[in-house]
Amino acid sequence: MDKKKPKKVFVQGAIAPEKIAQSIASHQSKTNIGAHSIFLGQIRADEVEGKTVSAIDYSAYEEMAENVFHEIREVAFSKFDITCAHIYHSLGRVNTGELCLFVFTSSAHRKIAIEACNYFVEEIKSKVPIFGKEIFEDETHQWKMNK
Amino acid sequence: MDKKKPKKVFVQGAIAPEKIAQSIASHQSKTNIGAHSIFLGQIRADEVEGKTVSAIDYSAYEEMAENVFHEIREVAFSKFDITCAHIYHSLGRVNTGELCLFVFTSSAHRKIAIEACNYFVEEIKSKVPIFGKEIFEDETHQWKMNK
Amino acid sequence: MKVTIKYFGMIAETANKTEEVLDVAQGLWAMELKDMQIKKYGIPDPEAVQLAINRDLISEVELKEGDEVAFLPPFAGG
Amino acid sequence: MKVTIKYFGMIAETANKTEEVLDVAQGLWAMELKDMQIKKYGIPDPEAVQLAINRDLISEVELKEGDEVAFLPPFAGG
Repeated sequence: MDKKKPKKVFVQGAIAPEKIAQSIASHQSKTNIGAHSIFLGQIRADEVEGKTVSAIDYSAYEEMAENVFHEIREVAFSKFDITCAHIYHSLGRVNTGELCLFVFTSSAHRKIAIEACNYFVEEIKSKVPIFGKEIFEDETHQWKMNK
Repeated sequence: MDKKKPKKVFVQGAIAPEKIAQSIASHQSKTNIGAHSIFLGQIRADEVEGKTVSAIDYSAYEEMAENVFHEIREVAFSKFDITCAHIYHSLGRVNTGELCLFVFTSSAHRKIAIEACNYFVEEIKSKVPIFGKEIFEDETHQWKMNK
Repeated sequence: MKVTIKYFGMIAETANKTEEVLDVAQGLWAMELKDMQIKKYGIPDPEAVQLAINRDLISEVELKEGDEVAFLPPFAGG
Repeated sequence: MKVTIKYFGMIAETANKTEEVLDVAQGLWAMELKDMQIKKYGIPDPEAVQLAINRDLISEVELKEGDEVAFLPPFAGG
Protein backbone atom coordinates (compact mmCIF):
# COMPACT_ATOMS: atom_id res chain seq x y z
CA MET A 1 0.00 0.00 0.00
CA ASP A 2 2.77 2.30 1.05
CA LYS A 3 4.46 1.83 -2.30
CA LYS A 4 1.41 2.91 -4.26
CA LYS A 5 1.23 6.40 -2.85
CA PRO A 6 2.86 8.99 -5.06
CA LYS A 7 5.80 10.31 -3.09
CA LYS A 8 7.29 13.75 -3.12
CA VAL A 9 11.06 13.32 -3.02
CA PHE A 10 12.43 16.81 -3.48
CA VAL A 11 12.63 19.26 -0.61
CA GLN A 12 13.83 22.84 -0.82
CA GLY A 13 17.20 23.33 0.88
CA ALA A 14 18.83 21.13 3.50
CA ILE A 15 17.11 18.19 5.19
CA ALA A 16 16.69 18.88 8.91
CA PRO A 17 17.71 16.21 11.46
CA GLU A 18 14.26 16.69 13.04
CA LYS A 19 12.66 15.42 9.83
CA ILE A 20 14.60 12.20 10.28
CA ALA A 21 13.43 11.85 13.87
CA GLN A 22 9.83 12.41 12.74
CA SER A 23 10.15 9.76 10.03
CA ILE A 24 11.53 7.27 12.53
CA ALA A 25 8.85 8.08 15.12
CA SER A 26 6.09 7.61 12.57
CA HIS A 27 7.20 3.96 12.12
CA GLN A 28 6.81 2.99 15.76
CA SER A 29 3.24 1.89 15.17
CA LYS A 30 4.39 -0.62 12.55
CA THR A 31 5.22 -3.54 14.78
CA ASN A 32 6.09 -5.89 11.93
CA ILE A 33 9.30 -3.88 11.43
CA GLY A 34 12.46 -5.21 13.06
CA ALA A 35 15.13 -3.12 11.35
CA HIS A 36 15.59 0.28 9.77
CA SER A 37 18.50 1.26 7.57
CA ILE A 38 19.20 4.93 6.94
CA PHE A 39 21.64 6.62 4.61
CA LEU A 40 22.38 10.33 4.84
CA GLY A 41 24.40 12.36 2.36
CA GLN A 42 26.17 15.37 3.88
CA ILE A 43 27.92 18.19 2.03
CA ARG A 44 31.71 17.97 2.42
CA ALA A 45 33.99 21.01 2.51
CA ASP A 46 36.22 19.53 -0.21
CA GLU A 47 39.32 21.40 -1.28
CA VAL A 48 39.88 21.87 -5.00
CA GLU A 49 43.05 23.66 -6.07
CA GLY A 50 43.28 25.61 -2.86
CA LYS A 51 39.61 26.61 -2.76
CA THR A 52 37.12 25.15 -0.31
CA VAL A 53 33.56 24.11 -1.15
CA SER A 54 31.06 26.01 0.98
CA ALA A 55 27.79 24.72 -0.51
CA ILE A 56 26.24 22.69 -3.31
CA ASP A 57 23.39 24.19 -5.31
CA TYR A 58 21.22 21.29 -6.54
CA SER A 59 18.95 21.39 -9.54
CA ALA A 60 17.10 18.60 -11.33
CA TYR A 61 15.06 17.67 -14.34
CA GLU A 62 12.24 17.36 -11.86
CA GLU A 63 9.51 15.71 -13.93
CA MET A 64 11.89 13.03 -15.17
CA ALA A 65 13.50 12.63 -11.75
CA GLU A 66 10.15 11.96 -10.09
CA ASN A 67 9.48 9.27 -12.71
CA VAL A 68 12.87 7.68 -12.12
CA PHE A 69 12.41 7.74 -8.35
CA HIS A 70 9.08 6.01 -8.84
CA GLU A 71 10.64 3.31 -11.05
CA ILE A 72 13.46 2.74 -8.57
CA ARG A 73 10.84 2.29 -5.83
CA GLU A 74 8.84 -0.18 -7.92
CA VAL A 75 11.90 -2.30 -8.65
CA ALA A 76 13.11 -2.11 -5.05
CA PHE A 77 9.74 -3.30 -3.72
CA SER A 78 9.80 -6.23 -6.14
CA LYS A 79 13.40 -7.16 -5.26
CA PHE A 80 13.35 -6.68 -1.48
CA ASP A 81 10.79 -7.67 1.14
CA ILE A 82 10.66 -4.21 2.70
CA THR A 83 7.68 -2.79 4.54
CA CYS A 84 8.39 0.79 3.48
CA ALA A 85 10.91 3.10 1.90
CA HIS A 86 11.31 6.86 1.95
CA ILE A 87 13.61 9.09 -0.07
CA TYR A 88 14.22 12.81 0.26
CA HIS A 89 16.66 14.85 -1.81
CA SER A 90 17.45 18.54 -1.60
CA LEU A 91 17.03 21.12 -4.31
CA GLY A 92 18.67 24.54 -4.11
CA ARG A 93 21.52 25.50 -1.87
CA VAL A 94 22.77 23.13 0.83
CA ASN A 95 25.72 24.31 2.91
CA THR A 96 28.64 22.16 4.01
CA GLY A 97 27.75 20.02 7.00
CA GLU A 98 24.08 19.97 6.02
CA LEU A 99 22.18 16.98 4.67
CA CYS A 100 21.15 16.63 1.02
CA LEU A 101 19.95 13.01 0.83
CA PHE A 102 17.89 10.88 3.23
CA VAL A 103 17.12 7.27 2.33
CA PHE A 104 15.13 5.23 4.85
CA THR A 105 14.18 1.55 4.43
CA SER A 106 12.46 -0.79 6.86
CA SER A 107 11.92 -4.52 7.00
CA ALA A 108 11.23 -7.35 9.40
CA HIS A 109 14.88 -8.38 9.04
CA ARG A 110 18.08 -6.38 9.07
CA LYS A 111 19.77 -7.74 5.96
CA ILE A 112 16.83 -6.87 3.76
CA ALA A 113 16.55 -3.32 5.11
CA ILE A 114 20.30 -2.77 4.65
CA GLU A 115 20.49 -4.21 1.14
CA ALA A 116 17.47 -2.22 0.01
CA CYS A 117 18.92 0.99 1.42
CA ASN A 118 22.18 0.43 -0.46
CA TYR A 119 20.25 -0.34 -3.61
CA PHE A 120 18.36 2.94 -3.39
CA VAL A 121 21.53 4.96 -2.80
CA GLU A 122 23.37 3.44 -5.78
CA GLU A 123 20.37 3.77 -8.06
CA ILE A 124 19.77 7.38 -7.07
CA LYS A 125 23.41 8.29 -7.67
CA SER A 126 23.53 6.71 -11.11
CA LYS A 127 20.04 7.14 -12.58
CA VAL A 128 18.37 10.29 -11.33
CA PRO A 129 18.90 13.53 -13.30
CA ILE A 130 20.11 15.71 -10.44
CA PHE A 131 22.86 18.26 -10.98
CA GLY A 132 25.12 19.87 -8.42
CA LYS A 133 27.01 23.12 -8.55
CA GLU A 134 29.82 23.16 -5.99
CA ILE A 135 30.11 26.71 -4.74
CA PHE A 136 33.43 27.81 -3.31
CA GLU A 137 33.98 30.36 -0.56
CA ASP A 138 34.76 33.05 -3.16
CA GLU A 139 31.42 32.28 -4.92
CA THR A 140 33.14 30.76 -7.97
CA HIS A 141 31.89 27.27 -8.76
CA GLN A 142 32.47 23.97 -10.51
CA TRP A 143 30.03 21.25 -11.55
CA LYS A 144 29.99 18.08 -9.49
CA MET A 145 29.73 14.66 -11.07
CA ASN A 146 29.16 11.24 -9.51
CA LYS A 147 31.77 8.59 -10.05
CA MET B 1 40.45 11.26 18.73
CA ASP B 2 36.83 10.34 18.79
CA LYS B 3 37.71 6.67 19.06
CA LYS B 4 39.82 7.17 22.19
CA LYS B 5 36.99 8.47 24.36
CA PRO B 6 35.42 5.79 26.53
CA LYS B 7 31.85 5.47 25.31
CA LYS B 8 28.77 4.58 27.25
CA VAL B 9 26.74 2.24 25.09
CA PHE B 10 23.88 1.12 27.31
CA VAL B 11 20.83 3.27 27.85
CA GLN B 12 17.91 2.46 30.12
CA GLY B 13 14.75 1.62 28.16
CA ALA B 14 13.95 2.49 24.55
CA ILE B 15 16.08 4.79 22.39
CA ALA B 16 14.11 7.93 21.49
CA PRO B 17 13.99 9.15 17.87
CA GLU B 18 15.02 12.59 19.20
CA LYS B 19 18.31 11.10 20.39
CA ILE B 20 19.00 10.10 16.79
CA ALA B 21 18.22 13.60 15.53
CA GLN B 22 20.57 15.04 18.16
CA SER B 23 23.36 12.69 17.14
CA ILE B 24 22.94 13.64 13.51
CA ALA B 25 22.79 17.36 14.28
CA SER B 26 25.97 17.17 16.32
CA HIS B 27 27.85 15.99 13.21
CA GLN B 28 26.98 18.99 11.07
CA SER B 29 30.12 20.81 12.18
CA LYS B 30 32.28 17.96 10.85
CA THR B 31 32.60 19.04 7.26
CA ASN B 32 34.96 16.22 6.29
CA ILE B 33 31.97 13.86 6.51
CA GLY B 34 30.15 13.03 3.27
CA ALA B 35 28.02 10.08 4.34
CA HIS B 36 26.31 8.68 7.41
CA SER B 37 24.98 5.15 7.73
CA ILE B 38 22.50 4.36 10.49
CA PHE B 39 21.06 1.07 11.63
CA LEU B 40 18.12 0.88 14.02
CA GLY B 41 16.78 -2.24 15.69
CA GLN B 42 13.08 -2.11 16.49
CA ILE B 43 11.07 -4.57 18.62
CA ARG B 44 8.76 -6.70 16.48
CA ALA B 45 5.40 -8.01 17.69
CA ASP B 46 6.30 -11.58 16.69
CA GLU B 47 3.75 -14.31 17.11
CA VAL B 48 4.87 -17.52 18.81
CA GLU B 49 2.33 -20.32 19.14
CA GLY B 50 -0.58 -17.93 19.15
CA LYS B 51 0.93 -15.47 21.61
CA THR B 52 2.21 -12.03 20.61
CA VAL B 53 5.41 -10.44 21.87
CA SER B 54 4.67 -7.13 23.59
CA ALA B 55 8.17 -6.21 24.79
CA ILE B 56 11.74 -7.43 25.20
CA ASP B 57 13.45 -7.07 28.55
CA TYR B 58 17.18 -6.72 27.89
CA SER B 59 19.93 -7.55 30.35
CA ALA B 60 23.68 -7.82 29.85
CA TYR B 61 26.92 -8.83 31.43
CA GLU B 62 27.65 -5.14 31.44
CA GLU B 63 31.33 -5.02 32.39
CA MET B 64 32.22 -7.58 29.73
CA ALA B 65 29.87 -6.01 27.18
CA GLU B 66 31.52 -2.60 27.53
CA ASN B 67 34.91 -4.27 26.92
CA VAL B 68 33.61 -6.07 23.85
CA PHE B 69 32.04 -2.89 22.46
CA HIS B 70 35.39 -1.19 22.94
CA GLU B 71 37.25 -3.97 21.10
CA ILE B 72 34.74 -3.90 18.25
CA ARG B 73 35.30 -0.14 17.95
CA GLU B 74 39.07 -0.54 17.91
CA VAL B 75 38.94 -3.13 15.16
CA ALA B 76 36.39 -1.14 13.17
CA PHE B 77 38.53 2.00 13.27
CA SER B 78 41.53 0.00 12.07
CA LYS B 79 39.56 -1.67 9.26
CA PHE B 80 37.49 1.28 8.01
CA ASP B 81 38.40 4.90 7.33
CA ILE B 82 35.51 6.27 9.38
CA THR B 83 35.52 9.65 11.08
CA CYS B 84 33.30 8.52 13.94
CA ALA B 85 31.05 5.77 15.20
CA HIS B 86 28.38 5.67 17.88
CA ILE B 87 26.51 2.73 19.35
CA TYR B 88 23.61 2.71 21.77
CA HIS B 89 21.81 -0.38 23.07
CA SER B 90 18.88 -0.59 25.42
CA LEU B 91 18.76 -2.33 28.78
CA GLY B 92 15.51 -3.10 30.54
CA ARG B 93 12.08 -3.19 28.96
CA VAL B 94 11.58 -2.02 25.38
CA ASN B 95 8.05 -2.27 23.99
CA THR B 96 7.15 -3.38 20.47
CA GLY B 97 7.64 -0.59 17.95
CA GLU B 98 10.35 1.02 20.07
CA LEU B 99 14.06 1.10 19.26
CA CYS B 100 16.62 -1.04 21.09
CA LEU B 101 19.76 -0.53 18.96
CA PHE B 102 21.22 2.55 17.27
CA VAL B 103 24.44 2.24 15.25
CA PHE B 104 25.75 5.38 13.55
CA THR B 105 28.88 5.54 11.38
CA SER B 106 30.26 8.43 9.35
CA SER B 107 32.90 8.76 6.67
CA ALA B 108 33.99 10.94 3.79
CA HIS B 109 32.63 8.28 1.42
CA ARG B 110 29.41 6.31 1.42
CA LYS B 111 30.76 2.79 0.93
CA ILE B 112 33.01 3.04 3.95
CA ALA B 113 30.26 4.38 6.20
CA ILE B 114 27.87 1.64 5.05
CA GLU B 115 30.36 -1.22 5.38
CA ALA B 116 31.43 -0.07 8.81
CA CYS B 117 27.82 0.18 9.98
CA ASN B 118 27.12 -3.38 8.82
CA TYR B 119 30.28 -4.58 10.50
CA PHE B 120 29.19 -3.09 13.83
CA VAL B 121 25.72 -4.60 13.61
CA GLU B 122 26.99 -8.10 12.87
CA GLU B 123 29.68 -7.92 15.53
CA ILE B 124 27.24 -6.65 18.14
CA LYS B 125 24.76 -9.41 17.38
CA SER B 126 27.33 -12.19 17.59
CA LYS B 127 29.85 -11.06 20.21
CA VAL B 128 28.23 -8.90 22.88
CA PRO B 129 26.78 -10.66 25.97
CA ILE B 130 23.31 -9.17 25.84
CA PHE B 131 20.27 -11.26 26.71
CA GLY B 132 16.67 -10.70 25.77
CA LYS B 133 13.51 -11.93 27.41
CA GLU B 134 10.58 -11.76 24.99
CA ILE B 135 7.52 -10.88 27.06
CA PHE B 136 4.13 -11.88 25.70
CA GLU B 137 0.87 -10.06 26.21
CA ASP B 138 -0.10 -12.46 29.01
CA GLU B 139 3.24 -11.67 30.77
CA THR B 140 4.63 -15.16 30.11
CA HIS B 141 8.01 -15.08 28.37
CA GLN B 142 10.62 -16.90 26.34
CA TRP B 143 14.32 -16.20 25.85
CA LYS B 144 15.39 -14.73 22.54
CA MET B 145 18.51 -15.88 20.74
CA ASN B 146 20.29 -14.45 17.71
CA LYS B 147 20.66 -16.66 14.67
CA MET C 1 8.10 20.55 -36.87
CA LYS C 2 8.59 21.99 -33.39
CA VAL C 3 10.51 20.38 -30.56
CA THR C 4 11.16 21.74 -27.08
CA ILE C 5 14.72 21.53 -25.86
CA LYS C 6 15.66 21.73 -22.18
CA TYR C 7 19.17 22.32 -20.88
CA PHE C 8 20.37 21.49 -17.40
CA GLY C 9 23.31 22.19 -15.11
CA MET C 10 26.61 22.89 -16.84
CA ILE C 11 24.94 22.70 -20.26
CA ALA C 12 22.35 25.35 -19.39
CA GLU C 13 25.20 27.50 -18.14
CA THR C 14 27.16 27.07 -21.35
CA ALA C 15 24.14 27.60 -23.64
CA ASN C 16 23.04 30.43 -21.39
CA LYS C 17 19.45 29.20 -21.52
CA THR C 18 17.33 26.51 -19.90
CA GLU C 19 14.79 25.99 -22.65
CA GLU C 20 14.06 26.80 -26.27
CA VAL C 21 11.63 25.71 -28.95
CA LEU C 22 13.21 24.85 -32.32
CA ASP C 23 11.63 24.32 -35.69
CA VAL C 24 13.50 21.33 -37.10
CA ALA C 25 13.31 19.20 -40.22
CA GLN C 26 10.83 16.33 -40.30
CA GLY C 27 12.61 13.03 -39.65
CA LEU C 28 15.51 14.52 -37.70
CA TRP C 29 17.20 12.04 -35.40
CA ALA C 30 17.83 12.88 -31.76
CA MET C 31 21.56 12.30 -32.17
CA GLU C 32 21.63 14.76 -35.06
CA LEU C 33 19.93 17.38 -32.92
CA LYS C 34 22.46 16.68 -30.19
CA ASP C 35 25.38 17.25 -32.58
CA MET C 36 23.80 20.46 -33.89
CA GLN C 37 23.29 22.00 -30.48
CA ILE C 38 26.67 20.91 -29.16
CA LYS C 39 28.33 22.63 -32.10
CA LYS C 40 26.08 25.68 -31.84
CA TYR C 41 26.80 26.36 -28.16
CA GLY C 42 30.25 24.81 -27.91
CA ILE C 43 29.14 22.40 -25.17
CA PRO C 44 32.24 20.68 -23.78
CA ASP C 45 32.71 16.93 -23.31
CA PRO C 46 29.86 15.83 -25.64
CA GLU C 47 30.32 12.17 -24.77
CA ALA C 48 29.24 12.90 -21.21
CA VAL C 49 25.99 14.51 -22.41
CA GLN C 50 22.95 12.23 -22.27
CA LEU C 51 19.66 12.91 -24.03
CA ALA C 52 16.22 12.25 -22.62
CA ILE C 53 13.31 12.22 -25.06
CA ASN C 54 10.01 12.88 -23.34
CA ARG C 55 11.71 12.04 -20.00
CA ASP C 56 13.17 8.72 -21.10
CA LEU C 57 16.92 8.25 -21.48
CA ILE C 58 17.03 7.40 -25.18
CA SER C 59 18.77 8.98 -28.12
CA GLU C 60 18.55 6.46 -30.97
CA VAL C 61 15.16 7.70 -32.08
CA GLU C 62 13.58 9.84 -34.78
CA LEU C 63 12.05 12.99 -33.37
CA LYS C 64 8.36 13.75 -33.62
CA GLU C 65 6.40 16.99 -33.50
CA GLY C 66 6.11 18.23 -29.91
CA ASP C 67 8.89 16.08 -28.44
CA GLU C 68 10.64 17.29 -25.33
CA VAL C 69 14.39 16.76 -25.68
CA ALA C 70 16.52 17.25 -22.58
CA PHE C 71 20.30 17.72 -22.62
CA LEU C 72 21.63 16.21 -19.41
CA PRO C 73 25.14 16.64 -18.00
CA PRO C 74 26.58 14.00 -15.64
CA PHE C 75 24.35 13.25 -12.67
CA ALA C 76 25.43 14.41 -9.24
CA GLY C 77 22.66 13.43 -6.84
CA GLY C 78 23.24 12.20 -3.31
CA MET D 1 40.02 -21.48 46.64
CA LYS D 2 37.15 -19.10 46.03
CA VAL D 3 35.69 -18.23 42.66
CA THR D 4 32.76 -15.94 41.91
CA ILE D 5 30.16 -17.31 39.52
CA LYS D 6 27.71 -15.11 37.63
CA TYR D 7 24.60 -16.32 35.87
CA PHE D 8 22.75 -14.47 33.14
CA GLY D 9 19.46 -14.59 31.28
CA MET D 10 17.84 -17.98 31.01
CA ILE D 11 20.61 -19.56 33.13
CA ALA D 12 20.04 -17.14 36.01
CA GLU D 13 16.36 -17.93 35.77
CA THR D 14 16.98 -21.68 35.89
CA ALA D 15 19.56 -21.46 38.72
CA ASN D 16 17.31 -18.95 40.45
CA LYS D 17 20.34 -16.77 41.28
CA THR D 18 22.56 -14.26 39.51
CA GLU D 19 25.72 -14.74 41.50
CA GLU D 20 27.37 -17.02 44.05
CA VAL D 21 30.83 -17.54 45.52
CA LEU D 22 32.00 -21.16 45.57
CA ASP D 23 34.92 -22.75 47.36
CA VAL D 24 36.38 -25.13 44.79
CA ALA D 25 39.36 -27.49 44.59
CA GLN D 26 42.74 -26.05 43.59
CA GLY D 27 43.46 -26.79 39.93
CA LEU D 28 39.82 -27.10 38.85
CA TRP D 29 39.31 -26.49 35.15
CA ALA D 30 36.64 -24.10 33.94
CA MET D 31 34.97 -26.83 31.92
CA GLU D 32 34.74 -29.02 35.01
CA LEU D 33 33.07 -26.20 36.91
CA LYS D 34 30.67 -25.76 34.00
CA ASP D 35 29.70 -29.43 34.09
CA MET D 36 29.23 -29.33 37.86
CA GLN D 37 26.91 -26.33 37.80
CA ILE D 38 24.95 -27.53 34.81
CA LYS D 39 24.25 -30.79 36.59
CA LYS D 40 23.51 -29.07 39.91
CA TYR D 41 20.89 -26.69 38.48
CA GLY D 42 19.69 -28.75 35.55
CA ILE D 43 20.61 -26.03 33.06
CA PRO D 44 19.19 -27.01 29.65
CA ASP D 45 21.08 -27.05 26.35
CA PRO D 46 24.63 -27.06 27.87
CA GLU D 47 26.29 -26.80 24.47
CA ALA D 48 24.77 -23.36 24.01
CA VAL D 49 26.25 -22.14 27.30
CA GLN D 50 29.47 -20.16 26.95
CA LEU D 51 31.84 -19.36 29.79
CA ALA D 52 33.67 -16.10 30.28
CA ILE D 53 36.59 -16.11 32.71
CA ASN D 54 37.35 -12.64 34.02
CA ARG D 55 35.27 -11.22 31.14
CA ASP D 56 37.03 -13.12 28.37
CA LEU D 57 35.26 -15.81 26.39
CA ILE D 58 37.50 -18.75 27.27
CA SER D 59 36.83 -22.05 28.93
CA GLU D 60 39.94 -24.19 28.35
CA VAL D 61 41.73 -22.81 31.39
CA GLU D 62 42.59 -23.81 34.93
CA LEU D 63 40.81 -21.62 37.46
CA LYS D 64 42.68 -19.41 39.93
CA GLU D 65 41.70 -17.96 43.28
CA GLY D 66 39.40 -14.97 42.82
CA ASP D 67 38.40 -15.70 39.22
CA GLU D 68 35.07 -14.42 37.97
CA VAL D 69 33.33 -17.11 35.95
CA ALA D 70 30.26 -16.09 33.96
CA PHE D 71 27.72 -18.54 32.55
CA LEU D 72 26.34 -16.98 29.38
CA PRO D 73 23.28 -18.15 27.44
CA PRO D 74 22.98 -17.36 23.70
CA PHE D 75 23.40 -13.67 22.89
CA ALA D 76 20.36 -11.71 21.80
CA GLY D 77 21.51 -8.13 21.32
CA GLY D 78 20.27 -5.87 18.57
